[in-house]
Amino acid sequence: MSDSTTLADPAKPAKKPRKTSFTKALNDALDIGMERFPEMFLIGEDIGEMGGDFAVTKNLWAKYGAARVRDTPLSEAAIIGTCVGAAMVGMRPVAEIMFADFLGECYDQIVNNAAKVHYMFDGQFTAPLVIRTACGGGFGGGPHHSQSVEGWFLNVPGIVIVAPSNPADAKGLLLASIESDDPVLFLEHKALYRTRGDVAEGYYTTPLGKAAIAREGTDITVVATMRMVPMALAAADELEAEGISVEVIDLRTIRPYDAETILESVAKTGRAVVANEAPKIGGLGAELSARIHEECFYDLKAPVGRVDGLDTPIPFSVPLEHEILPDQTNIVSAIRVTIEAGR
Amino acid sequence: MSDSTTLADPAKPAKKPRKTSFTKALNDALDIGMERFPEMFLIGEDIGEMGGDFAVTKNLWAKYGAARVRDTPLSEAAIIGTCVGAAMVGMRPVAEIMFADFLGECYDQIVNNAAKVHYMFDGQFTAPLVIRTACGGGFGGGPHHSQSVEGWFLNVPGIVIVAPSNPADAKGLLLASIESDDPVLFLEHKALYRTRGDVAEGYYTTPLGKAAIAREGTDITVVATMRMVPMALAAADELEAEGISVEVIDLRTIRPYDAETILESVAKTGRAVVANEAPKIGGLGAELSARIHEECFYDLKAPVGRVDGLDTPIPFSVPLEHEILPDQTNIVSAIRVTIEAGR
Amino acid sequence: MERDTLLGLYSDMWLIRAFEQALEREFEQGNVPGMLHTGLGQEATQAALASHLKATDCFFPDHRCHGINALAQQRHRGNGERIMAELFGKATGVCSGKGGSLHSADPAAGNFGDNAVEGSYMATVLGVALASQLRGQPNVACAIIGDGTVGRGEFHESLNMAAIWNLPVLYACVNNGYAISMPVGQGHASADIIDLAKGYGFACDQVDGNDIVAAHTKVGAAIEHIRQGNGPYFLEFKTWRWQGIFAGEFRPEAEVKYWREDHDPILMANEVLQSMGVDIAKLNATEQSQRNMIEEWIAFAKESPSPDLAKATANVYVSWEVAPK
Amino acid sequence: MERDTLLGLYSDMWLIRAFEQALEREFEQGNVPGMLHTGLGQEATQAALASHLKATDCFFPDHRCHGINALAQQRHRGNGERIMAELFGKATGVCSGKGGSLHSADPAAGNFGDNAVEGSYMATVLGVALASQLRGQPNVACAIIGDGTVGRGEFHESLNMAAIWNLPVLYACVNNGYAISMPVGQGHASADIIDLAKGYGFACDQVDGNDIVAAHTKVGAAIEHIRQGNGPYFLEFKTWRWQGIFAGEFRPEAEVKYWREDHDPILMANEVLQSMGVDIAKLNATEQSQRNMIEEWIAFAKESPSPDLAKATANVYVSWEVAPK
Ligand SMILES: Cc1ncc(C[n+]2csc(CCOP(=O)(O)OP(=O)(O)O)c2C)c(N)n1
Ligand SMILES: Cc1ncc(C[n+]2csc(CCOP(=O)(O)OP(=O)(O)O)c2C)c(N)n1
Ligand SMILES: [Mg+2]
Ligand SMILES: [Mg+2]
Repeated sequence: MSDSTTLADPAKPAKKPRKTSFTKALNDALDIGMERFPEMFLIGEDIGEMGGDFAVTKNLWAKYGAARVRDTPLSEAAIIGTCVGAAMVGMRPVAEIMFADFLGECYDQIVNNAAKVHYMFDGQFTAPLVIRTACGGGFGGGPHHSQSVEGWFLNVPGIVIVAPSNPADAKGLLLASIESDDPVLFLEHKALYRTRGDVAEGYYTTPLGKAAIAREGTDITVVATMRMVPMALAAADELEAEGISVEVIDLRTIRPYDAETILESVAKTGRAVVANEAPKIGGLGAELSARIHEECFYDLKAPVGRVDGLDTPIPFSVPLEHEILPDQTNIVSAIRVTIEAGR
Repeated sequence: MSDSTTLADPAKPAKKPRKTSFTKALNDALDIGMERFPEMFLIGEDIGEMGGDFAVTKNLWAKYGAARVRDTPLSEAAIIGTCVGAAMVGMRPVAEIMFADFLGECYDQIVNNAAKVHYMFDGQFTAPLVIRTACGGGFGGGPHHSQSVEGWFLNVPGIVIVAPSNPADAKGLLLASIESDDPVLFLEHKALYRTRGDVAEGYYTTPLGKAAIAREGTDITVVATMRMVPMALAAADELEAEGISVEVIDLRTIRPYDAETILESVAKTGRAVVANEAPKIGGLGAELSARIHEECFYDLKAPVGRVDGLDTPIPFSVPLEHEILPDQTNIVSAIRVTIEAGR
Repeated sequence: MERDTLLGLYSDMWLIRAFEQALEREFEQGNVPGMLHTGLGQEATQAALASHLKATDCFFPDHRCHGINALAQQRHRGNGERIMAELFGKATGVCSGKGGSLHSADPAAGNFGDNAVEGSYMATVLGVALASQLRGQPNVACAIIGDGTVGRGEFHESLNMAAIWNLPVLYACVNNGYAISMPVGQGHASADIIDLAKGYGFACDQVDGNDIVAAHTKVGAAIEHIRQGNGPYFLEFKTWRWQGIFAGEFRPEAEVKYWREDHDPILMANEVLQSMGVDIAKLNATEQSQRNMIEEWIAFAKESPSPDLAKATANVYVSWEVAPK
Repeated sequence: MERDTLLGLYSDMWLIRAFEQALEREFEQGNVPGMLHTGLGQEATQAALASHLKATDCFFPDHRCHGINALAQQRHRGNGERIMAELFGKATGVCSGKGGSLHSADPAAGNFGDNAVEGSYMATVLGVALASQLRGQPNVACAIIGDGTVGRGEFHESLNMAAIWNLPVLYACVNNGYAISMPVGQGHASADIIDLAKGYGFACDQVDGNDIVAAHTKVGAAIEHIRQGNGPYFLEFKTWRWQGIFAGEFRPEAEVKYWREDHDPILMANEVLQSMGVDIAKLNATEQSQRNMIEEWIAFAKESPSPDLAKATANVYVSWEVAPK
């Protein structure tokens, strides 16, 4: 559990942490949410008896019944439309879109509907919905089951994009997303599902819009998301031996993002690398790099490094996929370049 | 006609320019394309007898017939799907999506299909299609008829995004897009439709992926797109009186963009402002700002300025819309800030 | 139908016609920003729907539904002028001018707002209906969709989901023969949209959308059917819009004549009322009083201030502020 | 049906079964990356389709169509092993390993590749069909869609557009009773998908997808109908897949028994052939020879090299290069 995690409900304090998988942490969050919020329901393909393609909704159908854990046909637009409509009248739907790649099917509902109803109707409606979806590559899933989609939504005001990197945050951020009155796109990197970590039992939330300092350091700041966070931490370990002290920031919320934490860190270190799995051009790294440059211009000792996927779709063949996705080695070398550069 | 326009067909040289509207220039390009490419057809809502919502396809139905100028029902996904399928077997479809805001309906077809068939099937297919669409605000169109959508597609490898700012380029770029074997999203800013400019008659193309230097200057580089280009030019005029010499680059192709022209200019001027109508966060300006900072780090005298729309949907009320869209004043003040800043 | 009921509907239809005609005039004078679509010619369909929808129901209006919006606003909130003000982009509008003609909503009037991406609310309506079902409320959620809008894939997803979940959805399909310039029979596999709906296995019906008595009766039956928990209902109204494509007229002369002269919903209702013995003077007075009210609404809209500029950045998020310029 | 025709189809079905069973084995051993869906149990439907589709036709296979892909590749290109190699992600695959199981295509075999966003090619198929129509070619464009895939809105957009343009599209709807865990009758307004298709007014039919004789005949009739310029055709195959949801079995025992034991397409064909006087030894030899060939394909796939790393950045654009790492 990261240090900025809040224990929002003193009545039901979180019990002490135990090793839990990312998947189980999400499942816990949904379970707690369903208990806590009578207006909450789950909706998606095969989330009922089957428990979801990645077992995140396991046992919830048996516990809460088919009315609140709703299996749907392959109708992504209708799934999200249903969420928006229900949210407009005060329900708290949590949808599962099996793979993030399929968000193209409901892009209109997310961008033109969920993200805009609060604004365009002058605050008369809110859209407190969560869209959980499995994203990311690295398992031979090919071009339509491996994409990182945050870039598709980065330029869309009104949407919140949440992207945990560890089990404790996964749980706390999901509960915070369920509680949020804004529409949340909740990204679950598939490579993280089986990772394990300390997770407190019971109810707690991790605040949206707040990054976490996953590791303190003094020479350079690495801002990373999702799977790139453990890679950045490993890179930091690797470089420690060489005497390079790396501060790793786990962004956690991609939109709106926590510029303050990033800028403070870079003001201290004077160097930065941003690491994100999606293709480089027009991605999250661009926004972060631009912002850091613009606001830390006079503090920066070297240009900000960007570590991203190559500008390609994601090939099926494992060696090819490996070639186009960023990894620890790329982070290490970006850090080295940034450290060695400078004026 | 900008100076990097090529006259690609010596057999049919372009005649001397005459004042033409942006709309008519596009209409000319389609007409010439239809004559030149038997595999080309037009498809979209009300593009036939009616000539399109903005009259861009006017008279083409009468001239080429209903088989090649195809009216469709309100089925955006099917329109683009039809284009992709036809393009896969060597046709050259040019679709009209009436308003860019509706691209959410066919986002999947564009991102997962058009942009990927060439790559994922290892070059066995190409997708030589063009999606023309009317974008941009400033006419009281409200949240679903005013958006700038380049940000939705910026992080999508495989797609080409073209965005003319004047009639001559509109024609040349559209012909180049039709000829291109890559899928092109062709953005037509509604506020530009009625603008007029010199347009050569006959066939010519303006190269994709090449920016134009719309005005030379020495003190600062402004990179602008679509409607922001005339605004940037006007801003440059305004500042000339104060002795500030502004170089204006018209990006023309947004993806893949012409980094070379931009970076050369900034290497010369040492200062830059990027101006784009879409919301700031995660927009085109972020990519350009990041790239300029990263590559011109040691030449830059001040941080790059970003001029964008506010981070909001687009309100209907005209004064509110005016408040959130960027304009000439914003460009002027961004230039001033950038000139005054610096080390 | 009772005489008084019909008189009420007649008055409603005049409200719509007066609203749209005054709006057209103001639009031509440049006083209304953006685009304009009107419901002229479709007053019977709209009045029939509005008369059965309660404030606790929900409807998603389309771009021609100023009339329904105004009727609901006036009936359930007593301030129909706020719909007019919204179209003028004014602070007194139902959405403080942020929505305009294509996004006027007031949930307390049952009006959930148009979505100008035509037809997207065929999906949204499912969620409102599902919430009613889960909460055990007898509310109806209505999606008002044009014949053209039916081209959208969400038509299928929505009807299918409403069917399998037995949701309380009324699909009010306003078949006015055209989608902009596309004749319904050319744009669809059938000119009878009901043919595309029947396969989903729930109740479907068609009605002459210009015959207020028939339309009112059938809407009543459909809504009752849904309220009783019998699941979705698809009701197709055959009607016609006065507005051509933007400015011009492109439809056959005989067709125009038939709908505008021989089959005008207001004239038809007028004849029925006269045959019921209602005095022509009373009918004229109804028209006049609605016209007067609408002129007051227009005046209200014109006199209203523009929204405070702070509205431009308000309500993007619930939990975060967006910085102004 | 002629004995030799049926013998050919029997052999085709064995090719599919042998392919999928060998693939399953290799997948379990960790030799096949990504995900695996198989067409086991659906061999008759697949063989029937493959036997009528020419190299100049086009088909969009779904995630269970390795069998069709392999048959088409073998028949029209003489190198079915390239489909196997693709599934192993190898350089010798039809897409050099860039597509894999969900994106294997070879247009020269008529195979336009799966789109793993299930059902998106219901839209794409329209374009291929339109091109044939515009060019005056008598080609059929076929979309192979599961019952679950029918949930997508593109179903409606596609059937409607095919209808109004009279396009040469064959919708081959493989109704195997489930979409992952969702029973067809719960996910759709009707368990007979044909009910959702009839409204579009073009030819529709259903067939026992495990009866190779019936399936072959009906596919032939459908394709002939389309080739004659009569427009689209919707053909629903009632079948069943051996694969449950990923690993487990969740379907009723009696159902499993019926489909796997009493209604196995290969056993059924075997019986018919025996009743036609074909020697059991000959039938066994057919099976064995297909199994042998598939093992050769597996060996080929395993021995093939991985793609050159330069492939990773190749073919993003036609007109621009993408920089490697
Ligand atoms: C998704 C989408 N596509 C296209 C449009 C542009 N458009 C606005 S109204 C309209 C025609 C709608 O026809 P119909 O539903 O029959 O309504 P009518 O105007 O005839 O009442 C079109 C194509 C839109 N707003 N949204
Ligand atoms: C748009 C989309 N939604 C969801 C999925 C995930 N998915 C893959 S196969 C499948 C079920 C498909 O069912 P059906 O079409 O009946 O095919 P079957 O597996 O039964 O042969 C689903 C939901 C997907 N690939 N694409
Ligand atoms: Mg219509
Ligand atoms: Mg199935």
